[in-house]
Amino acid sequence: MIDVIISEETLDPLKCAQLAQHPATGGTVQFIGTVRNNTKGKNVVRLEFEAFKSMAVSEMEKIAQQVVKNWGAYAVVIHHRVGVLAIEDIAVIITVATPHRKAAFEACEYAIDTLKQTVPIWKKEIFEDGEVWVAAHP
Amino acid sequence: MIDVIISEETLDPLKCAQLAQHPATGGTVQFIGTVRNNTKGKNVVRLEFEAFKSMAVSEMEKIAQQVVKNWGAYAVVIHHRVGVLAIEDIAVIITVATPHRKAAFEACEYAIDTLKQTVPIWKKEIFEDGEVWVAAHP
Amino acid sequence: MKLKIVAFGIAKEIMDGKTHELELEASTIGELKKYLCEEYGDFQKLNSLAFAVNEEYQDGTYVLSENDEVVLIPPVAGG
Amino acid sequence: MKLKIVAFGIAKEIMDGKTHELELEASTIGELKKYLCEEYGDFQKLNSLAFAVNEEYQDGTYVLSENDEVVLIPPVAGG
Repeated sequence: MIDVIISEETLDPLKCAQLAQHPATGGTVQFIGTVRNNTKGKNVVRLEFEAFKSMAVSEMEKIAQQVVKNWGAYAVVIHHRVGVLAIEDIAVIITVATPHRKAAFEACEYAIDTLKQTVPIWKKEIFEDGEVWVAAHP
Repeated sequence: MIDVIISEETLDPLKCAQLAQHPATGGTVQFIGTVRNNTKGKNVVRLEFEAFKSMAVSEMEKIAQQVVKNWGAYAVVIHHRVGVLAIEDIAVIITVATPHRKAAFEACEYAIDTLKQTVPIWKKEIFEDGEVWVAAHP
Repeated sequence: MKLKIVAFGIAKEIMDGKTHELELEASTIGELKKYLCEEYGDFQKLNSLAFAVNEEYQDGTYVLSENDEVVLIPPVAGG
Repeated sequence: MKLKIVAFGIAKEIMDGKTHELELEASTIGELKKYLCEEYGDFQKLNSLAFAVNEEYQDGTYVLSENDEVVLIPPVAGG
């Protein structure tokens, strides 16, 4: 089961866990990415996420398919939020359910690492005295 | 922040994630252990969990303290259920929030691996034609 | 020496009850374990049998005191 | 050749707008990239600049067609 969405609404870890539920699962691992209050010691006021939505969904689906293929996952749920987020808001939830737990840890970490490299989503950090597109510059 | 409980009530991933919330967290990893419908191909009807409660809480607190010490976790939340559980019910949720996500994956996996080795909780699998104390015999 | 034994999981079934009072010569947990394995042969079939006193694991060298409460911990299986 | 350019993130700011129509001699993405980096010097300061056509990443050898919609993908930062 693969469930991938980009949403402007609050993300819900319980809902993701329920979507990933499978009767033969021995371990479900969930990564929850939240907005940090600082970057290199500088206070963050809020974040703005922007996505190239159709391609982002397609790239997230590729990741989910790799996880199913390489780790035998029963379920991969990737929910990413866009829009304006406050400190502590959830930006992404990745939930992976596998027959045994070791695979779920590996696969979930692979999924978030890959998402950060390939999925066309951009993040602007707004500080008290300016703003920065994350990762844009060396 | 350390929050460790043994409960006879349904466990809630959202509640655990909220308890583990910290404004400086860059990554939260949650392990959700559910009841599998089979063991080595044999249908499981239900599970019964029993704990030596006071010592189990104390051993879970030791694990949480190690995670704080070794991975710099902001929050470690370990909720374990006891009593009679049906297939797909959640038996345990371990939630770890760290400054960076790699540590959260490592620490959460360490916590569930160690919990399964040291915490005095026992599990009886009830099949259609009998029952077995898990891991008791070679 | 008088000891209180508390048995969980399969140990409870092997001893046919959760709590027991024992009067025996054992002075260490190692000796207590030897006694229990002789008295209840099914303990020898387990993967392991650990002991706790005051909610801490204790090994075979632990010296018992009169009226200690000793908890029998067969192989754990949480999670 | 007529191309439609769609710019996201910092690329949108560098080009001062999300969508642009270009009329240029470029026949590959490599040539388009060269043109954009000359026209908008700030692209050269980025960690990377990738391109997508039909929602797939395409490298510099990709041959453009009349009226292609090319999406500019500056360094991504999801999660």
